[in-house]
Amino acid sequence: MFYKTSGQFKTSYKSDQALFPVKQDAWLLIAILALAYVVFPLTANEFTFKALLVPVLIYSLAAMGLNILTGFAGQLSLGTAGFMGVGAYACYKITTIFPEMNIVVALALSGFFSAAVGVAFGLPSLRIKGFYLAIATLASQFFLVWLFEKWAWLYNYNASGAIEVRTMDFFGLTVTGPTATPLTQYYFVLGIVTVVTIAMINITRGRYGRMWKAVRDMDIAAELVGINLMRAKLTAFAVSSYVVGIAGAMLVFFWKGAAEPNLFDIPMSFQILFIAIIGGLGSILGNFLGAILIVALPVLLNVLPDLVGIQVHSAAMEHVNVMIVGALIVFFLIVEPHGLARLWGLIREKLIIWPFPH
Amino acid sequence: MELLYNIFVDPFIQMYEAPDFLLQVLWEGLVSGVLYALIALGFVLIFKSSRIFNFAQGIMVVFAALTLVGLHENGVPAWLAVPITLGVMYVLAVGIERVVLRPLVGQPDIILFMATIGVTLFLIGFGEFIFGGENKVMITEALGIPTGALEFEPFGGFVLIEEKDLAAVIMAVLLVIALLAFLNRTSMGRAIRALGDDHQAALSVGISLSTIWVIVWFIAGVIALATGIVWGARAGVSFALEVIAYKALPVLMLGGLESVSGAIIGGLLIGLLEKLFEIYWGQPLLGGNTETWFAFILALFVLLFRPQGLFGERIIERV
Amino acid sequence: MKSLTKFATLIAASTMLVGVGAATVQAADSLYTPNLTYRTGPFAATGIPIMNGQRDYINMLNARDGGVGGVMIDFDECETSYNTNKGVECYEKTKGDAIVTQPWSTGITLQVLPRTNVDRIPILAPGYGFSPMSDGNTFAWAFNPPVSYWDGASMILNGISEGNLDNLKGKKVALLHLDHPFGKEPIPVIKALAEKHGFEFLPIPVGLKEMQNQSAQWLQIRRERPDFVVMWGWGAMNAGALTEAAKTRYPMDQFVGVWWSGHDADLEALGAKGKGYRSLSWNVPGNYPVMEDIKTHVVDAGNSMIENADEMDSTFYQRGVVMSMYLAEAIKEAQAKFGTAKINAEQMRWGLENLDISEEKLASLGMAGMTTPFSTSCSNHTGHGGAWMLRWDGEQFVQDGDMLSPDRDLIMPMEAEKAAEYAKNNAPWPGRGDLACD
Amino acid sequence: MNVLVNPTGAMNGAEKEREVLLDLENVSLSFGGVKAITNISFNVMKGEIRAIIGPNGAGKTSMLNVINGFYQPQEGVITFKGEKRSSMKPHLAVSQGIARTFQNVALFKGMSTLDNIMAGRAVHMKRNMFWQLLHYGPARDEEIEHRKRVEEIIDFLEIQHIRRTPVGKLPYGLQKRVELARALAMEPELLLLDEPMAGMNLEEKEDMSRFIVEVNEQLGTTIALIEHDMGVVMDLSDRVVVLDYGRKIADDVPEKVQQNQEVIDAYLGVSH
Repeated sequence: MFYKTSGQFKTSYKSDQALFPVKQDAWLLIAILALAYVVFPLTANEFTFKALLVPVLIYSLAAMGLNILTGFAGQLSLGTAGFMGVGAYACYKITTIFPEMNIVVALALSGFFSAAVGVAFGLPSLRIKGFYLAIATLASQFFLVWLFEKWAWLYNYNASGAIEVRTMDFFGLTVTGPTATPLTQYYFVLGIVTVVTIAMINITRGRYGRMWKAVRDMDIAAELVGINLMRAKLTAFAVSSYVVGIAGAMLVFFWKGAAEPNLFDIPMSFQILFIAIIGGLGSILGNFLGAILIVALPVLLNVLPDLVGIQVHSAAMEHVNVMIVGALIVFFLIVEPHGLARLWGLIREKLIIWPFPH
Repeated sequence: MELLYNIFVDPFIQMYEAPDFLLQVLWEGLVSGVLYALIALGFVLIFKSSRIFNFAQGIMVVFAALTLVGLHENGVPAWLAVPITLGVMYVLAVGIERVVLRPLVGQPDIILFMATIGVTLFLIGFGEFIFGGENKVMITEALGIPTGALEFEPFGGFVLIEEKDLAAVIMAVLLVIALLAFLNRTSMGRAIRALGDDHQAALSVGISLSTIWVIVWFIAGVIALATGIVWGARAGVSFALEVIAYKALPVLMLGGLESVSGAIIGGLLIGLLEKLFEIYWGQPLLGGNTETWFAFILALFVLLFRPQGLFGERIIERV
Repeated sequence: MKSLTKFATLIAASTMLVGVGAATVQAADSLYTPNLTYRTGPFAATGIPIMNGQRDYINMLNARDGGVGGVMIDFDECETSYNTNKGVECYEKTKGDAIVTQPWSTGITLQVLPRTNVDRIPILAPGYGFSPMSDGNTFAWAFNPPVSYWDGASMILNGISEGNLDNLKGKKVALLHLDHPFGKEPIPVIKALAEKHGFEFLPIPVGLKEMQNQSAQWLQIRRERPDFVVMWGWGAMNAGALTEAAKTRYPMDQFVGVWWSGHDADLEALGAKGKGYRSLSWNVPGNYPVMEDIKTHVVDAGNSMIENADEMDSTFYQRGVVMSMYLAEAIKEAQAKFGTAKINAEQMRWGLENLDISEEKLASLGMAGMTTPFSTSCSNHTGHGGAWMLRWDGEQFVQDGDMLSPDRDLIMPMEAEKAAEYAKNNAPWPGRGDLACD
Repeated sequence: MNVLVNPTGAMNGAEKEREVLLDLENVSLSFGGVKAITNISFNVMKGEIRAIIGPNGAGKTSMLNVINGFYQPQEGVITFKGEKRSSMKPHLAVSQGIARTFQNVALFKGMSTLDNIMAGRAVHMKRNMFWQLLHYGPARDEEIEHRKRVEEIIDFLEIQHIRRTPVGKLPYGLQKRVELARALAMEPELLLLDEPMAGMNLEEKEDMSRFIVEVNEQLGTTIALIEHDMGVVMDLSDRVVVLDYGRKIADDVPEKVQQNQEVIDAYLGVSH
């Protein structure tokens, strides 16, 4: 009824290839964007911005980067956090060496560093496949975190070994540092995430997207239809690491305000992998759904006892929390191994034929 | 020039000048290597029989050790705590088979892999909830593991070998022998090995797949308990032990996901080499702590030149 | 049996989660002083006794005196697992009504430091955090009494050199430290002192992943043969290092830890093999009247989280008591100054800045000799009291010698320099801003 | 069907005038001592349909793999369009104009029919990353232009109705057809078909035969195919090369091959 597609005909390839061939999808998207751009900013408090909205957006972005590599190009990576770290440290160094540089330019540049490192660690993918490659990506994870600790130049020889974000303006608006308002940071992050998301949707539905998916589905066949495997894999590593890198930089600059090397350690890599998989590999939308579940759920679980007015000790709560997240991962994998995005797809199909069963 | 000297000459001079120290380094490396090999063995068994890359192996080590110590803390004597812990590991194996593996049969590898990470998180939360999140001391003495040290004085220096490390090595060797005997001499063992090659062949032996899975996960649990005891005796019992599980991964890269002998040799090799590298190159030249990544980078380089690993056969791709 | 009660809690918790219970009970007339604790993870073992001590002292005040100045203290805990990520999350979650924040890790402290300026909430970080926080004119909202890590490094060197650092000339001092902001804190001071007094300084980092297996570090120590090993360890690292030291047969009387490396349980596991090990401490364990009150009002009443009463005798538990005492005394100062029992965060800041822990006050609190006397001021947010060496005699920690004092002449300019550098790197840094000094 | 095939007699006479598209000289291939192909020479003329037949394990698929660069022969020279080559990457073979299908369908199972065929256009699409990110202007124009070509192929092979279906859900016969469509999308000069009719019923085989002939005649594509169905081979092909145990045992027009005693012994004689 609401998702009636009959009567919507396409008269050109252009309109057939438009992002939303079904009108209702476009309306839904407009509703979501309105929620993100208008309703949340009007209603959310500081805690909601800092603990829910901004983290969900940044983690979605990181998961999107990983999804390019793992979901679209089929290369399982366990080293996402390391590449996020490269982005963060690169952005930190760029903004300290060139203090006058616009923060958006610095962010965009820092992505190139993580992309370069990503390509370097992606080279083994030309020879190593499957789980062996996954373990190989752990090499980058451990090596990079070690490097962040040992290479004092990276953190400007700071005694604490941590990087701290100073206050920076974006055309007169304070966007980083402690004086930036959560609302400004939220809009800033939302803007960047929107732009990158559009770019990623574009690239995955075009020539590169098909190349990557072909490599994912059957790399030998891909090579035999004329796809340069090396090029396909390395571009996937580059694009993925670029997005992951700017997500890492944003994590530090617009959310945490400071970072120490072990922030980028393996638990974060797994968290992002969870988001990508629970959300749905090979889906852009899934990253957002997954991030909402994985990032927001623990926060809500922590707040819940207070809301219902019971005293649970915070440590016990934390233990239960870890258990619940673990159990949920297994649960969702069993219920829908292809992720929340597929779940939505099924619901949508049901809606299209609703209320008629056939 | 000096750098080259420090890389290629000086370490060897040091080794030559202090052979007792070198021996100590090698021994320490060997002991770590044995433990890496044990954990890798748990991985290999499960991978061979069910094609599951069981990330939870490391947490099973901690969970088993924690259960043992926790039981003892609550007044259960050691001789009883060990069988009870084994019972818990069996229940865990059955639980994982029923709740996680069975509903996910036939799913892509990565989904099963993620499920084991889910199990990992669940076990961390569960273990900490039941036994508390703080560090515990392994009940070494109650288990009858000797705690003294043997001192040798070769080359005018000294080498210290702790009896519990020695016990660890002996225990690991016995465990491996028992395991090999089980795999090669019993019909169940042969079924497990056959499973790696062909599910049908294994089923024709007349053992159901789910029984095999329970058995394999239980064996992995037994290995986990053994590893937990010996490693716990060295370094205490806490969830920080989880990180040693990561070390088993490069061992698997080197030795291959399905090779029992690969896991053992790979484990020993990595234990020895990472210790040598850390002491003679890492600490003087790179600021130390290279053990976190050395094994991975080593495995990566080996795989770049031999994608099939040290012990694998050359793969011919077909279309 | 503990497990059973925990199980009950689990079931209770999960049923509560399902059913929507009563409305929020945030007592309107209490002072909210959240503590960012870690009762899980690799640092829990050392953290728990201290956090129990902190909690029990406040509970005792609530039970015995009806809180502080007639207002109950709401001493909430938020679990961080020593994870900086979660710590910041906890800070954000609790800062709303908080009059103070206790971040409980140097990493978390560093991250919330800039935010507290904006949120206008004082940080109380007793014995941890960034040493230059002492400079109150730069770090108006941060307090780390009674001594900073830089003070600690200086005191340890004073201790091992028997009061004259020139005795260390030509010797080698290794710093076995956690490779984490906390562990790196003392490096600048030891480095400076090494240059000044001509001893060799060898930092040996222990990664978070290697805490429990330090064989590489101790092989290095065996090779380098340092004359002293100073330990800046925490959590599982301490136990790991002590075990390895005993194994390597490093002389225990040349092995000294900072105040976080003196957990009784770690040494109990070692027993006689740990004899001679020293740990710096700004509290001396013993039988103080205040402990009796805690026992009567909290432990015996079943409101403590300790597992047995013996834990109350440990150095760490009693240090937790001392930490909460600083908190309560600061509240009292603020209440007296502003004439209101329900003080706000800004008034609390003033209280922390005018803290005066004198011998007399300690005696009146039933804590005479339990910790070092000190007082804070606008320019001195640490107090820079002193500390004692505690020596493990094979069974317990005993006080070893008189109170040590840091070399303030050396440290002060370093603090000023680093504080200025921090302000510059974080420009525009508000500094003292509109806060009057009175 | 027979009308579509050139009269055999004319073939021999015309051979000299027709251009050699692909020439293999003394090619040998082995895997760790096991010989897969031994010293084989043959050529493919421009515009012909060339069949490669032989019993199982004769080295037919290895032969195709050598031709499109997936395997590197240890010995021998391969000349394509007059250019000699020693070793090359498979994707380069595609850009030189060699496309193929596979014995066991090698489609991209997670993608729709349309995307699979579009993937075949990969070599012809050039717009760089920048335009792809924008997906506006040149990149979209290119996308639409190629979409038109792909739609022509879809019409040609009569698979309009499954355009949006993920290929993993298609029946086998249709998958084979999609695979042919993908190969055609590469616009090859030489099309290698590895058992295009395996596992098909009679009707599907007839459809496929028709498509192969139409491709050859209407698009002028040279075709080399492996096929087990002798009826199809004899009907379709201009010339047949017969392999057995990695050796060439015959190479001639279908009628002559059928009468070759060695072939009958090795292949036709075997119950098949």
